[in-house]
Amino acid sequence: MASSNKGIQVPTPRFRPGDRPNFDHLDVPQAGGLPKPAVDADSQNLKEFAFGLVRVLNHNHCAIGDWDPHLSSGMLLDGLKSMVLTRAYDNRMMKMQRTKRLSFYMKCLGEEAVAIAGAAALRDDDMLFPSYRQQGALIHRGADLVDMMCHCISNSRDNLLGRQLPVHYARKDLNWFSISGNLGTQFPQAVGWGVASRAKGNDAIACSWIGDGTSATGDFHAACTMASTYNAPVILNIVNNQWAISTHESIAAGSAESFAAKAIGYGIPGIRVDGNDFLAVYAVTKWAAERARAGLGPTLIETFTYRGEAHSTSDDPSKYRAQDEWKLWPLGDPVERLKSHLIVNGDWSEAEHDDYEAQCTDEVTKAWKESVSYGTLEDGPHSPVETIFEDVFTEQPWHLRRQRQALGY
Amino acid sequence: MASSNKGIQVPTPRFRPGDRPNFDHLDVPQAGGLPKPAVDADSQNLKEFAFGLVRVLNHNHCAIGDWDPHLSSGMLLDGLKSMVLTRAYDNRMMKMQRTKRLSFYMKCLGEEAVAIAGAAALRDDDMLFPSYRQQGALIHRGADLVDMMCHCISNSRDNLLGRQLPVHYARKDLNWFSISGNLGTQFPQAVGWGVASRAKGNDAIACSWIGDGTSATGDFHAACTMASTYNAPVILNIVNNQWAISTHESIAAGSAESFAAKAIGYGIPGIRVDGNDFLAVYAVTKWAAERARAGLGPTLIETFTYRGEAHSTSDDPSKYRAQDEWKLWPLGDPVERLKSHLIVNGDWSEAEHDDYEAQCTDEVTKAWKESVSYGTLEDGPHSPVETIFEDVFTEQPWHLRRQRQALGY
Amino acid sequence: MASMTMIQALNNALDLKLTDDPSVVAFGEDVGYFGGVFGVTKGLQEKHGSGRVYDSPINEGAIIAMAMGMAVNGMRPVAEIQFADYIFPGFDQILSELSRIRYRSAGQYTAPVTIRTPCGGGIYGGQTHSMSPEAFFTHIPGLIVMMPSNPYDAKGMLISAMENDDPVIFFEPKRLYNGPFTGDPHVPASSWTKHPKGEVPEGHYTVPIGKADILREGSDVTMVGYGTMVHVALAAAEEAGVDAEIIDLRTIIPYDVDAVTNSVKKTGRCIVLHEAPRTSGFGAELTAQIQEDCFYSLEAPVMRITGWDTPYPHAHEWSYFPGKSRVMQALKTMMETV
Amino acid sequence: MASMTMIQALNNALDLKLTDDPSVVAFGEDVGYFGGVFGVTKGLQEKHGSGRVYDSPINEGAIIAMAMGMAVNGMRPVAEIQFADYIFPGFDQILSELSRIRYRSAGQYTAPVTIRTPCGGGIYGGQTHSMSPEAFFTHIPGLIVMMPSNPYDAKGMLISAMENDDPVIFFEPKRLYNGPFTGDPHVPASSWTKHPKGEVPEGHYTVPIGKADILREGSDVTMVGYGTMVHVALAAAEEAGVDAEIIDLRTIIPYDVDAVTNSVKKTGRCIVLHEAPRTSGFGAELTAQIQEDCFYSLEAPVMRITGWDTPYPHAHEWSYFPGKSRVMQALKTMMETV
Ligand SMILES: Cc1ncc(C[n+]2csc(CCOP(=O)(O)OP(=O)(O)O)c2C)c(N)n1
Ligand SMILES: Cc1ncc(C[n+]2csc(CCOP(=O)(O)OP(=O)(O)O)c2C)c(N)n1
Ligand SMILES: [Mg+2]
Ligand SMILES: [Mg+2]
Repeated sequence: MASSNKGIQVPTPRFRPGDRPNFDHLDVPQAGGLPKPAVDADSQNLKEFAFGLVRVLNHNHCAIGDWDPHLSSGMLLDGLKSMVLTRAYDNRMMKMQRTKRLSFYMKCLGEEAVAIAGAAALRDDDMLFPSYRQQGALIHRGADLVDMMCHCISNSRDNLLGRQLPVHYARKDLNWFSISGNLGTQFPQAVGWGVASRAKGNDAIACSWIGDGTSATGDFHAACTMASTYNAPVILNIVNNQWAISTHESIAAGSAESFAAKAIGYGIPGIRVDGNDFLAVYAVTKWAAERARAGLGPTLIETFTYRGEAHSTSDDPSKYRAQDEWKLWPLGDPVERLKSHLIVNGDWSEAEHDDYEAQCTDEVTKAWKESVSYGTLEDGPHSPVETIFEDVFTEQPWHLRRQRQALGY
Repeated sequence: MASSNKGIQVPTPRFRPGDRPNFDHLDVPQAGGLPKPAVDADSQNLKEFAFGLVRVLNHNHCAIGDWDPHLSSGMLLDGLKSMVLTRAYDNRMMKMQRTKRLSFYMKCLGEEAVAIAGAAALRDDDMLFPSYRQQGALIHRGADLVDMMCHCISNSRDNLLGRQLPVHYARKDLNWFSISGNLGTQFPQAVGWGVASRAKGNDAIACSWIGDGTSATGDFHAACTMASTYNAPVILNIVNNQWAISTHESIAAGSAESFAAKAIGYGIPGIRVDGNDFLAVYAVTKWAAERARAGLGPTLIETFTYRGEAHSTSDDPSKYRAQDEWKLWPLGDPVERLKSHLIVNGDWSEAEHDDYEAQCTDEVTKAWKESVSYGTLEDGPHSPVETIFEDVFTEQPWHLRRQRQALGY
Repeated sequence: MASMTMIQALNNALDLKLTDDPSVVAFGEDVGYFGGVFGVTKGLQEKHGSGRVYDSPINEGAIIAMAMGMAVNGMRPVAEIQFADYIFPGFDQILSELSRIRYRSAGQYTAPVTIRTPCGGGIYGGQTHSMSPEAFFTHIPGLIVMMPSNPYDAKGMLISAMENDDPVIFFEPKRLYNGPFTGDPHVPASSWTKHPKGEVPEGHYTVPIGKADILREGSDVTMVGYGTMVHVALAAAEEAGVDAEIIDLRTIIPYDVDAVTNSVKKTGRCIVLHEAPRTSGFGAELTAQIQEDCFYSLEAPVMRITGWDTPYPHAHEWSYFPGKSRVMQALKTMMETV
Repeated sequence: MASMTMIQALNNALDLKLTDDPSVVAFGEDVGYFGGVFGVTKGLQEKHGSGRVYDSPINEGAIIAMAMGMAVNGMRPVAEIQFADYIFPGFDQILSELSRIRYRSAGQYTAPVTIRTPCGGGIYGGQTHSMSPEAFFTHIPGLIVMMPSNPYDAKGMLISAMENDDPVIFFEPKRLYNGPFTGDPHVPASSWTKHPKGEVPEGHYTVPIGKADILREGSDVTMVGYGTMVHVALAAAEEAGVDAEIIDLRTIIPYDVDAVTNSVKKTGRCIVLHEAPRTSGFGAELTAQIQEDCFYSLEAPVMRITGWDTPYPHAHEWSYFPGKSRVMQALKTMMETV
C-alpha cells in the first residue's frame, strides 16, 4: 500500500454521494470456478477458499460446478417464495414505520439469500443466533407474519411483552435466539451453544451471523478463538454487505484481502461465497453444517453481498453513499437470480412470479390488519404495565416489588 | 482433526509431569531457509512467513541466509551482555523474593533474546509497550539496576511510589510505557501511539509484546484491526513461549498453524521467527521497523521461544509440565547460542564469558545492596503515605482531600 | 451569541478546538463523512480533513485504547461512543487503563481523553439505546464524569473537558439534543430557540468542571439532578407550586458538594433524581453523602426518584422514565412529611 | 462434618455438583489440570474428566459468552474469572447479555451461569489483584451478587448459586481463602480449623440466597458488611467493647433488607463496611436505603467505612485497607455522636 509519511491515514470508499459507482475493480470470478473440498478436508488445505468466491449460478442462470447443491425445484421454489415474502414483509413494515406505526425498522433488501439459503441448508433443530438482518430465515422457518408484526408494534400479543425494540425477535419454538441490540455478542454465545450440544451428545449445531462492521468487535475474536479451541459445531457467518451504517467495509477490513481470510489465523476453514447466489450460499452452508455435525469443527463463511437499502429507518443512505450502488452491484439481486434460474429450468414463470408477489402483498396486508387489531405501539393495548418488573429475576425480589408498588401495581 | 462425536473437546499438551518430553514433532526448519522480502513487499505475498520460521544461526553457530543482519561484533556483544546481565538480575530478584524481600517476581529465562534483540533493532525514541517479561529490553536501553530494584521493592526511591506490583516498570525517560497487570491492554494502545506519531509527522514507531496466551484477548483483535485500518507504524509481537501460566499454548491456538497466521486475516505481514536466535529476532524486527517507519504499516511477529522458568513466583511449573521441557527444547538457549556464535567468530571466549557473568553477579549484588539501603517493602521507608491520594486526578478533589484527612494526612 | 441546539453547541465546541489545537482529533463509529448518527460531528471532516475527524471500526475497546495511546503521545483525542449502551466493550480499557495511567505511572504518563456518548431514554430506543450508565463511571477513581443539560453548558463543558488533563466521560442526554424536555411525551416537543440556555456564544468559553448550577433558588426542598431530570424537576416543582431549590450538578464527579450541602442545610429536605436504575445509582452516593453532611438539618429522609431496576423497556418507556407526575407525587409526599 | 478452608469448601461444592448434575461444567483460565491459581478446582479435572473441568483461553468476555451459550442450551456452567480485577473484558457480556436474556426474551431463554471470582486485597497484589468490584454488578438489573465470609457459607452459597436459575456473580474474598482475617497484617494468620464456620458438612446443603447472617447480636450499633469486612467488624467491636449487632449480608443483591432494617431500628446507629472504594460503592446504596427506611430511628448519620477512592496501592496496602483501627475509630465517633 503506497502511503505518505504524515497524518492519519483512513481508508475511504471509492464512491460517495455524487459519484458514479463503477465496480470494475471488483474481481468477480466465474461461477463454478472453485472445486468443492471433502467435508473432512484439513483446514490447512482450504486457504484458497478464503480468497476466492464460491458461485454456482452463472450469467445464463444455470447452476454449474462442484458446488451445485442439486436442489429439487420444490426446495428452490420454497427458497424463492421465502425471499419474495420477506421482501413484501419488509416493504410493508418500512412503510408502516414511516407512518409511525412502529418505532423503528430494518430491511434486508438484497440480502435475502444470505439468511434464507442459510436456514434452508440447516436442520430445524439447529440453533440460529442471528443479527437483526436475518428476518428471512425466521420467515423461512415458518414464523407467522402476524406474530412477527405483533412483536414489531409492541402490542398486546408481542411475545416479548413490548420489552424489545422492533425486529429484535426471540423465538425459542423456532430455535431462533433472542436478537441483541449489542453487535456481535451472539457470536461467542453460539459457540457455547454448540459446545453444549456436543457435551449432551446431540448433533444439532449452531449458526450465527454478524455484519462486516461487526467483525471488528472483540466478540468476533472471542467466538473464533473459542470455536477453534473447542472444535465447536458452529457456522460463523460474516455478512459483508459493504456497509456498516455509513461506514464502508474498508474501515473494518483495513488492508485485509477478505473477511473470510480471518479464518486462517484460527486454523478453521474460511469460505467466501457470493451472497446473492442462493445456490452457492446453500451449498457452502450445507458443507459447513455437515462438517460441524460430523464433529469436524467450525467454519467461517463470508457472504459477499450488498445492503440494498438504508441501514435502518434512522438513516438516509443518500447522505453517505452513491445513489446507484445497489443497481450497479455486479452480483445482482438474489431474488432475480433465483427467479431466473427457476424460469430457465422451466419450473417458474414471470406470470407466476407476479402472481406470487401479489399474493405476498395481500398476505402481508392481511397480517398487518390482524396485527393492529391486537394493538399498536402508539395506542396500545400493550402488555400489562406491571410486566416491566417481571423476568428480571426468576422471583421478584423485594426491591422490585417495592418499585412495582410505587408505580401503583 | 480427528474427533469423537460426544463431549467437550479440549486440546491437551503432549507432556505433563511424569512424561518424558520429546519435541520430534516440532518442525524446525534449517537456518537461512527463508528469503528476505523487500521492505515494501505487499503483505499478500508474504503469507509463507506466517507459517515458516526465520532462523539465522545454524547448528554450527554461524549466521547464514538472507536474514543475516550482519551486525558488528560490538553490537552482538552488547546484546549478549544485556542478556547475561538480565539473567543475573532475574536470578537475584527471584532469590530475594524467596526470602520475602519483594512481594512478587517474574523471570524471563530463555526469552532474553526476544526483548533484547527487539530493542536493539529499534531506535531509542521508538516507544515500547511491553508486557511483564521484557525486562531485558529495559536493561538494554540502559536502565539503572538500582532504579529497577527500587521499584521492585517499593522503597522510598521507587519511581512509581510503591503503587505498582514489582516488575510493572514505567520509564518515560526511556520511552518505556507503564506495564499493566491487565493482559493485552497495551497492544491497541501501542497502535494509538503509533498513529499519533504519524499524525505529528514523526517517524518514531511503537513496538509491543504480548504472550501466546494473551493473543486470545479482545485487545489483540482490537490492535490488529486498528493497526490495519490506520496503517499504523507499529510492531506487534506475540511471544509464544509455549505456556500461559499452566495453560499450554494450544488452548489459545486451537487448531491454528501458528500465531503469526493471524496476521493474514488483517492483511498485514505475519512473520514467525526463532525467538532464541538473537540475530533472527533482530533482523525481523529491523525489517518491520523499517517498513513501519517508511509508512508501510504494521507487522505481526511471532517469536517462537520457551518459558524456561515458572510463570511467576506464585506458581510451581513442576505441577503442570514435564520437568525437562526447557532442556530438551530444540531451539536451545538464546544466551548459549549467541555466545557460541561470538566465540565461533573469534570475538568472545568461554573465559571472557565466565568473567562477564561473575562481573554481572557482582554488579547485581552491589545494586541490591544499594537498593535496600533506600528501604524495602517489608520495613520501609516507602513513599510518603499521603501519596496514595495523589495522581488520581491532576488536582485533588474534595472527596480525596477528605479521605486523606480521614487517614490523618 | 447564536441560538443553538445542543447538537450544534457540541459541534461548535469540537469545531473550535479542532481549529485551535492541532493535537485534537475526533473519531468514532460513523463520526467522519456522515458526521455521527446524531450529527454532532457533522461537517467537521469536510472542514478539518479525514486525518482529524474520521470513522473507526466497531470496537469500543479499540476506540478507547487508541485514544489513550494517542493521548499518551501528546494528543487530545475526543472519542465518540455511538450510544452509552455500547460503551461496555470498552469498559476494561476505561477502568483498568485510562483511569489509572496517571496513578500507576506516578504522573509520567497522562491521558487527556474525552469520551463523548449520548445517553438516556425518551426516544423509544429500547433497552440498548436508552441507558444512563453514569454511576458505573463514578465508582472508578480517576475519571471525571459530566452531563450537561442545555446547549450553553454543553459547549462550555465540552471545551473544559477537552482542555482538562484527566480523562473525561462526557454524557450527552440525547433526549435534550434538539430541545428541552420536561418528561411528558404528550406535550408537544419544545425547541432550544426559546430557551435562555439555547443562546450560545460563538467563541471560546468554558463552564468549569466541578461547579453546579443552581437553576432555581427555593426554600422548601432541594432537588439535585443532572441532564434531562433537571428539566423534569423544574417543571414538576413549578406545577406542584413547591418552592424548590433545583441544582444541576453538571459535573457528576467531582461534584459540587458545597452547593448541595448548603442548599440542603437551608431547605432541610432533599430529592435526588436520575434516569438510571435506582440500586447503586449515583443517587445512592448523593443520598449517603447528604445524610452524612446534613443529618441534623434533615426533616425527612432524602428521597430518590430514579429509573426502575429493570432494563429500559421499549413499549413502556413512559412507565419507566421518572417523569413529571412521579416527581410531583414525590414532592407532595416529601412536603407532607413532618 | 469436616474442617475445611474456604478453598476446600468451594472445591467440595463444585465436586458435589459435578457429581450430581451432568449439566454442570467448570472452566476458566488455568482451571483444568492445574486446578486454578488458588486451587479451588484442584483435582476436579482428574476426577470428572477434561470434558467437565477445563482450561479456557485468556478472554474473559469469551468465557462468559461461552457459559451463557451453554446455559441457554440447558447446561449449568460455572466460570472462573482468575481475579475479579480481570472481569471487565467480560463486563459487556455480563451487563448486556447475561443479566438481560431472561427479560428480553420474556422468559424464553434463561442463563443459569455462576461466575466465581476471587476479590479483595490483603495479599500485596497491587492494583490489579486486589479489587472488590461488587458495586458495579449491583447496578445491573438481573444479577444475583454474593460474597461469603467463611467456609460453611461458601459451600452452601455456591451450591445455591449453581442451583439457581438466574446468573450469579460469586465473589470469593481471597484473603479469607485460608483463614479468617481481622484486618491486622501484623497479627499471625489464623486458620479455619479453629473457627466454627470452618466446620463444613460433607454432603449437600444450601445457604439461601437473600438471607443475611447475624453474626453477633447487639444493641449499640448495627454493622453491615460482607466478605472480609465482617471479620474486621467483629474484631473491632470486640476490642472496642461496643455491643454491636453485626450483619453479614452474604447475598448483596437481593440483600436481606429486613435483617438490616430491624437491626437499625433497634440500635439507632449504623456503620456499613466494604473494601471497595467509597464513592458509589455498595455502602452508598445501603446507606441511602437505611436512611429512607429507618430515618426516624437514626440517632446519628449512617457511617461508611470503605476503601479509598484510589486504585489499590501495592506498598501502602495497609493504609488503604479499612482495617481494625479505622473501624474502631469509627465506632468511637459513632458512639460519641448524640
Ligand atoms: C457494540 C455496538 N456498537 C455499536 C452499535 C451501533 N450500531 C448498530 S448497527 C451498526 C452497524 C453494523 O454494521 P454491520 O456489522 O456491517 O451490519 P449490517 O448493519 O451491515 O448488517 C452500528 C455501529 C451497536 N449496536 N453495538
Ligand atoms: C485480562 C487478564 N486476565 C488474566 C490475567 C491473569 N494472568 C496473568 S499472566 C497470565 C498468563 C499469560 O500468558 P501469556 O500471554 O502466554 O504470557 P507469558 O506469561 O507466557 O509471557 C494470566 C492468565 C491477567 N493478568 N489479565
Ligand atoms: Mg454491513
Ligand atoms: Mg506464554
